Amino acid sequence: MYEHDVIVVGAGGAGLRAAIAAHEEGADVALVTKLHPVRSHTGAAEGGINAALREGDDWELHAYDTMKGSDYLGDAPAIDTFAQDAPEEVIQIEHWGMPFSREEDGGVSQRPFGGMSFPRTTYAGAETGHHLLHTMYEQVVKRGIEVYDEWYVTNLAVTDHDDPENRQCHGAVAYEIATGTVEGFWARNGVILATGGLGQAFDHTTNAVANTGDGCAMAYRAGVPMEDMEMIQFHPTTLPSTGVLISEGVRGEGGILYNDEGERFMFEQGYANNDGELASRDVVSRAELTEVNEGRGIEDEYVDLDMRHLGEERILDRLENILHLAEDFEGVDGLDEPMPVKPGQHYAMGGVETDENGETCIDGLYAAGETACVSLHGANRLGGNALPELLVFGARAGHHAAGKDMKTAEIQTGPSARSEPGDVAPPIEPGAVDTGSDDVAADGGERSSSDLRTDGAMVEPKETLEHAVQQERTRVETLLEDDGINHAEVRSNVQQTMTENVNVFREEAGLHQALHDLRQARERYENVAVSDPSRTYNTDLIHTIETRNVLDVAEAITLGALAREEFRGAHWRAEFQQRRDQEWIKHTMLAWNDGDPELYYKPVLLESEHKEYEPKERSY
Amino acid sequence: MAEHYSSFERKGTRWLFQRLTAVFLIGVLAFHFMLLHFVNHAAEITLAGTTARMSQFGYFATMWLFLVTATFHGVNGVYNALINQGLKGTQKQAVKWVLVVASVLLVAQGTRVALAMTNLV
Amino acid sequence: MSQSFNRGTVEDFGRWREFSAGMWAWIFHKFTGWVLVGYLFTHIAVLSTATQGAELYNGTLQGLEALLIVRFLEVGLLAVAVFHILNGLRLLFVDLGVGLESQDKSFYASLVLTGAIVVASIPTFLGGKLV
Amino acid sequence: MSTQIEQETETEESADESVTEPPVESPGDRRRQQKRERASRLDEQRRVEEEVSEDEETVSLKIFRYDPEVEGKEEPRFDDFTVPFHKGMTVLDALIYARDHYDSSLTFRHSCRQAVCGSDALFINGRQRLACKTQIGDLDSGTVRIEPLPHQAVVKDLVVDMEHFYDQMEAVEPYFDADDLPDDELEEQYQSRENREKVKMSTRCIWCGACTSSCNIAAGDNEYLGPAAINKAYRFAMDEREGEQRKQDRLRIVEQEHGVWRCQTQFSCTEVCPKDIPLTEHIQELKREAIKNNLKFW
Ligand SMILES: Cc1cc2nc3c(=O)[nH]c(=O)nc-3n(C[C@H](O)[C@H](O)[C@H](O)COP(=O)(O)OP(=O)(O)OC[C@H]3O[C@@H](n4cnc5c(N)ncnc54)[C@H](O)[C@@H]3O)c2cc1C
Ligand code: HEM
Ligand code: SF4
Ligand code: F3S
Ligand code: FES
Repeated sequence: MYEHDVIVVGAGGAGLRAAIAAHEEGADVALVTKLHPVRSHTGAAEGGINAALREGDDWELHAYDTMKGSDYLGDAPAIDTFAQDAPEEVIQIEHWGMPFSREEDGGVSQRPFGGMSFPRTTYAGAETGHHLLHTMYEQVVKRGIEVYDEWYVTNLAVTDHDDPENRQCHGAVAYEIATGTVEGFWARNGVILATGGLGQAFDHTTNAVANTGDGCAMAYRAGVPMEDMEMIQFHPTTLPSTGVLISEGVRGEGGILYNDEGERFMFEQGYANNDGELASRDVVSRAELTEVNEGRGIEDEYVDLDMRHLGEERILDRLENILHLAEDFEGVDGLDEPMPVKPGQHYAMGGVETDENGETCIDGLYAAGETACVSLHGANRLGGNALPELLVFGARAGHHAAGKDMKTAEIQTGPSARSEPGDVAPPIEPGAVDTGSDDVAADGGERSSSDLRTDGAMVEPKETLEHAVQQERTRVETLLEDDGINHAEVRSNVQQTMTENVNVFREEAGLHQALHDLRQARERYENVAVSDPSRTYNTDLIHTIETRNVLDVAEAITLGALAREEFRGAHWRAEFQQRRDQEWIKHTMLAWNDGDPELYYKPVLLESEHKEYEPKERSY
Repeated sequence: MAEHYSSFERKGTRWLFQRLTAVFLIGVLAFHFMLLHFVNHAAEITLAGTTARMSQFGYFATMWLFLVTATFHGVNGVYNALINQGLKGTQKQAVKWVLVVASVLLVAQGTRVALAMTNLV
Repeated sequence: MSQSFNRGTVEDFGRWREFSAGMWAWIFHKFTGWVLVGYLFTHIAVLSTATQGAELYNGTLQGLEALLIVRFLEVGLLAVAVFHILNGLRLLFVDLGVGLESQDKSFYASLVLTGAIVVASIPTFLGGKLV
Repeated sequence: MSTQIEQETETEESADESVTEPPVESPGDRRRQQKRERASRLDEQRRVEEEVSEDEETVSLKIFRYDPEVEGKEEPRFDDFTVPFHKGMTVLDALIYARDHYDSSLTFRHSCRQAVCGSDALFINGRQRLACKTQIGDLDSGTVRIEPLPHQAVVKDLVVDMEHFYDQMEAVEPYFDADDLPDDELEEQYQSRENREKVKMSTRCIWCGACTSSCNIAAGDNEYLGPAAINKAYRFAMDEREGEQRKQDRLRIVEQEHGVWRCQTQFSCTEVCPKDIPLTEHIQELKREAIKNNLKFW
């Protein structure tokens, strides 16, 4: 067993910032991460990082833009905190050596970004995330913070009180990938989940293969509510074979989208008569898919993004990076031919419910970064707002977990914050399948059938942790010993149904279909086994465990999507083509405590101590 | 782990001398080859001719410097090559001293020979 | 990790087929350098006969020159020296940060030039009377 | 360890089978039933694939395999796989296909699929490359030969032990550490565009280890910092924001015996770097910088 004050799970931007913050407070902190920190997906972010730094701009404007962008599903206290803390955080990483792009006078450059009323996006070339990630990892090295890399966290050690708000998190259980050992990590003060995105629930995503929503799923099963899971952002220009992102810059410079018939469909089919290709991400994504669905897609799959008319000189000057991406990942020369693109899953606005201090309803359990939902992005994230979120809320979670005296959060968490029960009628029973005796994947409050939670019987930190470790050891052994199907089949079933039914377009029938398919996938998952018998670097085992998490988050996304009967931000419903403010300015919450996930709603806070936001039509 | 800067000994000196001697050697080696293979055919070399050349102070000094720089350059090169192959610890120390001794002997013997080639002694 | 499999040092040079220009240059330079030091020691040894009197000195040198094999070895020495000089020049430029982009071309150029110079010198070296 | 587990499984299986004659369907039966189905489906799939491969393009892979624990893999060997080929397919795609369809124990690191995480540097057709950034169509030979990075201990299949590489990276004190910072928390440090331009390429390193793996000196001299670490040092030494004092410390790190002087300008690091960082140039510049710096003190 390893012991630390604070355990940070995940070492992307959010995890690293949290660890540094806890260290600043004098805590003994350790990062436990399944990838070496510099391999985290924060490194893939291209565009930039928003903060109100300059004369003429101020945090209130940033907050206002963010609220408007969220389509009034963001919580004002979260948004205000975010916009207020962002400048200091961004300057801080500059002080840590981040190689930001520079102005003539040597100051940090800022550029305009979609949805921002002021050019407040700082950036470091077209590889902002890479520099952010590396700069922060370097600071972690400087401080000598302990890093357990290639340790896969499989479960949280949470006490077994009936009411999740009484539970306490005492640590986590991790599997050392290189050797196959399962060990407990005792966190004296707190565990911070910073495990990033969940793109692997879809088969076409800009996310990394490692973004399997582990943190969400683990917190979900420990009893923390998931918030607004249906809010998934799709990016309109990703390469079909890999999902690699082609930056909005191409359209910004004048790139044109064509369908199979050579039409400039954004105009000719009337999707966006004013802005055309430059309409917002969700509009363009929907337009592209409509083209494909109506038979005007190329190879029934994608559309073309053409930038040849911009001329070689301009392309080389401003979009050189794009040429490399198209060449390396699609085998297409952007100077010679149009680039194939299609919408791809990009970002999860929802996630683990937290307050402004990163705390969940379980004492000692925190979440930050893409895994978490404070809720800052509401129904739609603006470009350049995720990276500052990592810093702001990573730092706050780190400070709080390390015991810094902080203002009490305004946002309420946990089932007690509910305003009304949910009414969703899934066609199947969601949640864990009755597992029988050879259970490989249990819980959601119900640890396993032979070992039910008993209210408060298990509260001692060591005991709780030992128990969790024991469970995970058994799980690993069972997976290794059993004979069964390959998880890859299950995962691919999940991804296919999600991409088909819970994509940009969502219809009731499709969502039902997805739930059926997910149920089936869950049943099949009961029989997965790892065919690689080795304890050495067994990625088959890791992926198998991940697939369980992918299943849980996919189901949560679909349930949320089925529940929310309106069209808001990224969430489009065939049956409900309007934003319905009267009824739907509320968060969809899913709590999983005794066997099945339960849906309820929580009010959106449009008012903070600073101001009140009035929902307006979101038009740009 | 690569050793930290535990000592303040700057290891760049040898590197620099290797380059400086190389520059010098380019000229002298080419000159040496030209003189003793093309101007004077190698097969026709006699001690008398050698002595005649070596008795000029400039030529003598050049040849002697040639000897010293070439020895340094060559031996240092060999030493570097061995470090590049991961030679370390006592073995490295041993090799270092063997090379130093060999160089000193070579220069000493070379000097003796050179003096013998002049009509000074 | 005690269990991990180390493919050993054999592979370093077992992969010579995959070496690129810069690596060949390094190998050749190393080789020629070693030959030159070797020769330096031998050379001084041979010249040491001068301390024993003119007869021995002249005899030794001419005796050696009379052997065809020595003539060939001398051509080899020339090749080695010329390459070492030319590539040494190339390295000096590289050290000064000049022409880094065409480092492979300059290596090929050193090779070709060495070849040319050596071929051109063969008559002089092999010519001249053997006795 | 798990070789034993394998045997255990077998015995358990057979015992299991003999007791549970199926009057009622047990989970075990269901599982076995499904397994049978799956097996036949797999056969089917294989057959289909074979047929497909007749007219569809395929690519064959020759992949290094090794696992210290698994019988038959303790001695390194090469396995052949044939996977369907499509335009734009990368070596990583092919590896994933082979793993997910033929052998789930095939092990390699990968994550981002877009050349930023640096986890899949492999030895592909005799050269260090990122699998995700290598188009199969661009490789000239018919079979793609995939091995783990040379000069590193192999943990399993294509996974090498990166510990030493990380140690070297961390030995150069790879973190920004300015002599002094602006007093105002909200004021940035200023840096000229030229200076940013100067360090720009060096900041692109993704720690993939391709360069160090390709360097013969790093192979021979384990203590040599290696091109990636030296490039890291360059990134900070040349950053004007840090200040003169720190730069002196930085130069002292790279001019140790196993620092820059070991570089023999082989250029292979520069050639293989997937981020096109001019490593040799940076190393050479540091050598000159160190010499100049010392001359100043003489
Ligand atoms: C292509 C792309 C471009 C983007 N561009 C921008 C942009 O321009 N601006 C912007 O603001 N945002 C952008 N985003 C969004 C933003 O980059 C991400 O939301 C953000 O980086 C997520 O950071 P994170 O720290 O939460 O997670 P990550 O960086 O994904 O890190 C997750 C960490 O958790 C670890 N981990 C995961 N599971 C486990 C487990 N079970 N056990 C142990 N460790 C685990 C991983 O090893 C990793 O270290 C972009 C996203 C993508 C995909
Ligand atoms: C005439 C001009 C010469 C030039 C321009 C020259 C140049 C160089 C240079 C630049 C190096 C360093 C390579 C490196 O460290 O990267 C070197 C190495 C070396 N030189 Fe020379 N040199 C010359 C003559 C000689 C002579 C006369 C000898 C023999 C005495 C010699 C023997 C060596 C040796 C042994 C090495 C080390 C090779 C290795 O790395 O293994 N050189 N030379
Ligand atoms: S310098 Fe290039 S090759 Fe070396 S580790 Fe960095 S990115 Fe990889
Ligand atoms: S390959 Fe090695 S020798 Fe120098 S130029 Fe690169 S570090
Ligand atoms: S998978 Fe990330 S670099 Fe190739």
